[in-house]
Amino acid sequence: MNKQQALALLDDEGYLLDLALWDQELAEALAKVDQFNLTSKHWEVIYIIREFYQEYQLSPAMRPLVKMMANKYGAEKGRSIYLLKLFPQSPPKQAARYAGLPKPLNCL
Amino acid sequence: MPLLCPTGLSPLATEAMKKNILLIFRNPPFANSSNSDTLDIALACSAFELPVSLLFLSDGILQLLNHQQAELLAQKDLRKRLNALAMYDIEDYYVIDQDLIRYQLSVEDLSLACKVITQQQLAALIRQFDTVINL
Amino acid sequence: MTQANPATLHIISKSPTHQQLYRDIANALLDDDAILFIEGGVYACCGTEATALLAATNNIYALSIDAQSRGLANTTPAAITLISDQQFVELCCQYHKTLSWF
Amino acid sequence: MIFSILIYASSNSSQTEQSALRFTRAVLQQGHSIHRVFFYGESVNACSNLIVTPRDETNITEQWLTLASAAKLDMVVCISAAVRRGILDGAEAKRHNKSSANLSEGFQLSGLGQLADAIIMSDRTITFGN
Repeated sequence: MNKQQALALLDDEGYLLDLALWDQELAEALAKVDQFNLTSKHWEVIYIIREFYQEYQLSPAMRPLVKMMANKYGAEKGRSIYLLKLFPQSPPKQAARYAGLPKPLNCL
Repeated sequence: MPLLCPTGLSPLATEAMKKNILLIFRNPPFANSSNSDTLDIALACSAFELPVSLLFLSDGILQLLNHQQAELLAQKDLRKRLNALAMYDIEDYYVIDQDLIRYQLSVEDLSLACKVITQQQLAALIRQFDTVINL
Repeated sequence: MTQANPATLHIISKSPTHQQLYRDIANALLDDDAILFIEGGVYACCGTEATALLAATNNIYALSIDAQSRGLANTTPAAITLISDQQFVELCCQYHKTLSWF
Repeated sequence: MIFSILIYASSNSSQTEQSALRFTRAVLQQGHSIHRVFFYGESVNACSNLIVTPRDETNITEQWLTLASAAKLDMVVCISAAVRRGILDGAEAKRHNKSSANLSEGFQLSGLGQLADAIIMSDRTITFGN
């Protein structure tokens, strides 16, 4: 997928317009366009965030994301520092983009 | 009527931090957007470290009924988002015994683990909060 | 600094037709709380509802402009104090918080 | 004292907007300050610049704007409530690919965090709703 094709699928904040289109391949393609490398550690977060959405119909904010990571992967990964290293812009927003979820509730 | 009003007072930063908030749900599911709107306030307050408690009053308890199938009405199921509250550290929920009795419900019928208070305790509960929002 | 009063100002904007609302309000009241009727709530002044709430608190007010506009200014019982917008603001300052019922 | 106002009126024709406006004026007249006026739920409809009020009726939006510019009020409209009701500013119109924007100048779209902030920063938060 080239940049133009990818952008056509996104709103101008980079979130997927049609959530049903999401699959792993698409996430990788979007990351590539951003020149962002998705490692297995990133994928852990992406899957967690999708799981959260399935269960609660909500893209998580930082606090619940940290909690959910801690529950599933232990205290070391359940810290905001850890998540911020993986997604330096904003873990809830960046991960929601690659996870094909709506932007987290706009709080600020 | 002697009404005196001190002007120009503002909360000290430390005082502001100590504030807590009670959000009241008074409407049944699908009636209007007030329950969903109130829930969104709860999530926003949590992001600001504001301690939040929820009161399901009158028809508000009907929002918590198990076995709802919102998808039949092409609606989002608010209970899924209500269940997320604990993940946002919002775990203080109240219902009134009379409301349970009126609809012949018990706490097992409700999707959140609510504290049941009596009608007489309602006023004292409200007294504990600095801000109450009742949409 | 007179911020000691921990009581609540209940602002009611629906008429007594909303019976369950009025029952909830009655349960939510402590005796040092105050009630302010605004908008359609001022119709409570001409029925027995306000009298029932009077048993719970002595501090009952109605927004004068809302009572006047609805033709109730002269029929409001003496126990209910009609107040201006300015006094509404002063009441909000006097009480620790407001709780709106609609 | 510092006040914030939360408006949750279900229709434009209700008296609620008017009550909130009068209260806001009275707060300012008494030398208090207004930290923020927050429009939520259906009351976001009052913030459209496409509203046409019959000549013999009061245009509440204009009254808010007049008061806001005189008193430098911070008038925030909940962005998610607004967008779902078709109240868009330029940025949202562009983002959602809509042909026009209709948020009256003088109101700002923002998140519910602005309400949480108002609750924290104000001595009193008063809700006007119906």
